[in-house]
Amino acid sequence: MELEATLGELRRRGEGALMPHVYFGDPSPSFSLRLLRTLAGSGADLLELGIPFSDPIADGPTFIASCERALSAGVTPRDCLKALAGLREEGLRLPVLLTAYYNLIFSRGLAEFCEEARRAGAQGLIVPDLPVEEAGELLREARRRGLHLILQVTPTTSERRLGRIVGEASGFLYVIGVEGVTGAREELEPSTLELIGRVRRLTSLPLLVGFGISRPEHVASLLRAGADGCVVGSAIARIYSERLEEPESTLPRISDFVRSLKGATRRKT
Amino acid sequence: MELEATLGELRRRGEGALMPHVYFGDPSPSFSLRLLRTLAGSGADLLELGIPFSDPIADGPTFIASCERALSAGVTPRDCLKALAGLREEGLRLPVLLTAYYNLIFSRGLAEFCEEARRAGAQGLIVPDLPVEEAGELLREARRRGLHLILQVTPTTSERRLGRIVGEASGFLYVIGVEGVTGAREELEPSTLELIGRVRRLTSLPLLVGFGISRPEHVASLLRAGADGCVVGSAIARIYSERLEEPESTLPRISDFVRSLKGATRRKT
Amino acid sequence: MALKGRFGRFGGRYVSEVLVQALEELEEAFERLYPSPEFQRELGILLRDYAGRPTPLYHARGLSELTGCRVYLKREDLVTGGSHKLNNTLGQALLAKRMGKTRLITETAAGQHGLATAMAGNVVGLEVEVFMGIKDMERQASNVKRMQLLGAKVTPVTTGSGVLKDAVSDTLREWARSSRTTHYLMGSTVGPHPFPEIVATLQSVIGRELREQILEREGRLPDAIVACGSGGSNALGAFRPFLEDRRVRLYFVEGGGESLEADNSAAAFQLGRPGVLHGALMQLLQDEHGQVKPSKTRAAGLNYPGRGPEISYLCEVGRVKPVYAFDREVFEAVRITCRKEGLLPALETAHALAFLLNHPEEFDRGEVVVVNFSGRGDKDLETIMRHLYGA
Amino acid sequence: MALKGRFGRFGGRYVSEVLVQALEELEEAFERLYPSPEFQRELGILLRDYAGRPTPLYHARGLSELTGCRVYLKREDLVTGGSHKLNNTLGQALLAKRMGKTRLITETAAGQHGLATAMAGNVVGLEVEVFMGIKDMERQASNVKRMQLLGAKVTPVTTGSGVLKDAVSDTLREWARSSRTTHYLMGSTVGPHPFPEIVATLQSVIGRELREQILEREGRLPDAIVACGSGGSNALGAFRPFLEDRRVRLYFVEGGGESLEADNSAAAFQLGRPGVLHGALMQLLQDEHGQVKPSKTRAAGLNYPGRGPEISYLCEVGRVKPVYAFDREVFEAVRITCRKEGLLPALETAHALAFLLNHPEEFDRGEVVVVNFSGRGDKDLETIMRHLYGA
Ligand SMILES: Cc1ncc(COP(=O)(O)O)c(C=O)c1O
Ligand SMILES: Cc1ncc(COP(=O)(O)O)c(C=O)c1O
Repeated sequence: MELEATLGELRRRGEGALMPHVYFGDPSPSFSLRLLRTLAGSGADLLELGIPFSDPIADGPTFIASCERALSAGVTPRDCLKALAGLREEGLRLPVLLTAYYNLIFSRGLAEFCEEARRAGAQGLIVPDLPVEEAGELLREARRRGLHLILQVTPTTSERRLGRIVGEASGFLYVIGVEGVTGAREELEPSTLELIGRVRRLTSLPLLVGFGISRPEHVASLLRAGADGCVVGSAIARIYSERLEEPESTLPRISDFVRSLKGATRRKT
Repeated sequence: MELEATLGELRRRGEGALMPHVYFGDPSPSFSLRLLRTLAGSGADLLELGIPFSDPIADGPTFIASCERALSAGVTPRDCLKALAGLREEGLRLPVLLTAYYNLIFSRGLAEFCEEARRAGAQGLIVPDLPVEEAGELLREARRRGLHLILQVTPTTSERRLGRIVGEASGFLYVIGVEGVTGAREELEPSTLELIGRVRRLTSLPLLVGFGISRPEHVASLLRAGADGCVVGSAIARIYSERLEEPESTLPRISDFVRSLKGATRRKT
Repeated sequence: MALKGRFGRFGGRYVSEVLVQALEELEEAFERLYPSPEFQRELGILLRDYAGRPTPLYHARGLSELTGCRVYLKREDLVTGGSHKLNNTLGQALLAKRMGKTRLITETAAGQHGLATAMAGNVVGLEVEVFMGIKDMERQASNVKRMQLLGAKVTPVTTGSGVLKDAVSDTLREWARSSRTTHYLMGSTVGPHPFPEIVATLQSVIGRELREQILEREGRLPDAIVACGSGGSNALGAFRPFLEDRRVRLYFVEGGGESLEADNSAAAFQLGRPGVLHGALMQLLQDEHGQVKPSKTRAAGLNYPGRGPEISYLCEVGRVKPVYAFDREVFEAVRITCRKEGLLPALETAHALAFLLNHPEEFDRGEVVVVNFSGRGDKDLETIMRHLYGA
Repeated sequence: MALKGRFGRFGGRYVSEVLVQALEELEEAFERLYPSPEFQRELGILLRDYAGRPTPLYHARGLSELTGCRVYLKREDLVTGGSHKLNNTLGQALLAKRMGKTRLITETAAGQHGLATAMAGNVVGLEVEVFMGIKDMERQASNVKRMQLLGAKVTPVTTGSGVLKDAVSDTLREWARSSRTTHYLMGSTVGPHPFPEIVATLQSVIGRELREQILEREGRLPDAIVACGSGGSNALGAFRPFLEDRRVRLYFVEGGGESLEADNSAAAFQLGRPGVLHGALMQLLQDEHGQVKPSKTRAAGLNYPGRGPEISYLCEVGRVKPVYAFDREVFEAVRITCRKEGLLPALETAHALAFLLNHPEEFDRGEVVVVNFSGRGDKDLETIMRHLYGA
């Protein structure tokens, strides 16, 4: 349940971290719960639990649809926190990062939101629309409660800002390899591997790479390039979105898929 | 066949002149010929033979439709002149006034048109869009060939211009009692009677009143007011327009109608 | 221009006797009121603040590159309502108001003039009735709605072919009925005297501005001015202040229609001869007998068989060169102007652009050419889309 | 306005990390290029000759009579394209060109901003792609056609409710993909810093002209300025040069929609609270959890749940009074303005007119009131006709 411990342990084992990313409540809270349990049981090392938002500007079509479905199902931020608390009670031990667009946090109040997140059992926050320049207050409030505010770096991030981000970051760095939004892609872009190298030179913080990862081969080459782990999101949502009438029926496939990704994290040379 | 003689004779007899007005070729040249013969045989004292024009701006809906039908039937100004010549050959003796919008005359050439009109057997010309200011050349060309160019006066004609018109006029004055365009009306307007009085004071030329006359009572009151005669046009076209499939069938009604109008010209007190 | 109301042999006042008095009063009122300082002041303020004058003279780089000339556009499309028409209607509406009239009637084809009359009527406080050919009402449906929104009565004209020529005739007929209380607000430099003179005088503001602007911009007069037209009001408005400057070439572009064959064109200078219609002697499309022929062009505002007396005269004496553009050239000119300048010209205006684009032999490289951009093409949007994209 | 990019607590730069660099470059480029004499010269010429500036300040007699005030209309409807939007797009397009970008992307609701972007793109020579909510594309079909004619790619947005908010989101997403070659030409004073500052600066030409014109006309500043808005660009354009003149009352009229009840309005100052959307902290319609609520108004251009940071700040500190007009008042204001002034206002603009007409308690007799007449209503013709005449 300790983020740094989990990542440290994986690094010691020479293994990459796998963090599946799921928007909670898509298409229903009960399915999300089963999905999270499946992910935890199929090799996930950490979980990214997204709170659905009305205007997810950093997300692509798959996750936009996820958010829309979750919101139509009436899911609120409070529901997401309660669900996490429930999973903890059940015994879920993996580190969990809560993803929330900034207005959800701002609307609740920064301190209140952090407090609730901590109590529900989260280890950190990911805020897709909060660059480091705007993050000061949330960094303070999160740290005060032992939460990591995960910062992102992208191919467009300048050297100067990279320095600043690395300086403020804790837990891990979220490395966004592509220019664009979330969404499964067929190929990794060369810019991704380059970026890992650039960041690696600056910091020993774990680097988790996200956006566009959909295959074990992707995972393997990212780890080879120096990443400490991968985030896989849309590729999972894509699987159950194909059978929305009966999403549970896709859980075995998702489990296989996650296992195969996890397998790739172990193949690190 | 002499216009002044005819009108002089009627005046001597204390009788009003009746001039039916017909657009030639509506709906066909053959019908127009029969119509003109009928009019001549039912008491008409003069005939106004209109040459259909594409843009009869001084005419109302009834005569606009007449022109359109005649033009669709392919009738040309030359056809109208030929028809008149033919009627003369048949023995028609009534004075005939040719009505032509100015462009038909201008297009043919003023001298040529007057020459042809005279040869076809017309006694004069009525040009609805030619006020006295623009009439100089046509007055000359017409006079040179013994044709009257009939000038018009209306309720809006100023005293000054009335003087000038009376000065240039010959044959008779065409008194337009109403402000507007041709078309049968139910009632005479008081302005008509007034206008007759105004003009009467200035000239002893015969005054033929036109526009809107549709009933024997109209004729009677105009004559009482000092007019020398009436022009009846749309009221006749209206009768045969109701049975365009078989216009000949309306000839008896038209004959009766003209007789009744002529009757009213004799009731002059 | 010897006789009053005549331009050479053209012009005159060929109307029913019943209208002569109204025309004389109008002539008198215009000569008395128009030069007066109050009238000039009031009109000047309306032109500036309501109409949006002066309109810019825009150096069109895209068209300049294409043609090799220095192309300027005189931006009458920016006048309130979207065309030069308001220059004229504001002046006549003020005049009518001062003459004690209570109502304006007029005819319209593209709807631009009807719209401009409705606007002027509302500003000045006069009732407005607009006669419009039933076919034009269909083709320019959005302008019909605009006029109705402004409170104007739009009366469909079903006589003849239901186009502009017929609407003019019906308006003249209505005026014969109502001239004591009603002003016929003639929309172009056509009709009986004094209309052609009044309209050209009011539109000359275009050319006066243009002259000042081009002198400031280029330090000299233009080599050529190109304007589209039927009656000729936007062309004369642009040309008049340059008539004495013989080295400024003036091009008048009429609607070529589909082809210069019989009944497929509106090119009266190519296919017509002098004749009398709607009160004036002018260049006129007509058959051998003097029956007026319907004109044909996709630009409703150019779809009139007559050319006004003054432009007829200026072409006859060679001061203005009458030319034409075919429909297909016109649509292509619309496309090019949209792409190169971001401006959507009216189909009428696009005739002038099409002539410029398709006649390199008329314009030397580097010449300064001004196109009078008489109106915007919003009203023609459907027609243009259908033509260019087939839907 | 302490921090750079902040107006009080409002503003900021809440975007994906991937966009920060582009925003920093833009900020730097704007600060460097905008004040330079060449940029000012080039923009000045385009504003004058292409856009048609200065726009008139029209003393509206009909509306003055109705309200008892001296009502002036600042005629942004006369800007090329029919609204104030081009003031902004010309400036940003020039900037993008000088920054070496090859493409402009933007979002549009009423279509006015998309149109203005397409125009500016063609003038400056940049490719244009416009994101438009699928519902707005239906409602503003004629502007879609105009954009297509100008060669812009119009991309339908089907996410969310298919309206402006969703189009902004999609444009931000596309920008995240393409910011190296592409400029996001933000259409109003919203979005992350430096957009609100750039747009307000470019629109301030409205207020600078207005100030000069009213001083010349009345010899003093106005008592009040009324402007409609959502993001606030036309309002800030008009207000900015008067912010220090505390005696000039400033009214910001937002879309009241059908009623001030939940989900029937766009009145964020009445029904919202501060929140973060599309990169900035601003007054925002949202539910208790911070989910953004869709706004509702018949005016597509006001149909946005956020108020830009600067207008949010000015209302919070009391310098600007936030008010609203209901849809039914707006349609009535359209009718009145058509009849009394011959001018067809955009539905957005008619909000400002409706407020003036319906709130005599806010304006004393004889006061000088300027309404920023932000656009013409041609684009709304169908909606207006259907509403007023049921067909
Ligand atoms: C935009 C535009 N240009 C030109 C014309 C032609 O008229 P005129 O020859 O009087 O300028 C019209 C007529 O409707 C028009 O709307
Ligand atoms: C005519 C008009 N006025 C006002 C607006 C509102 O935008 P803003 O608040 O940026 O002025 C729009 C937006 O489309 C518009 O088209």
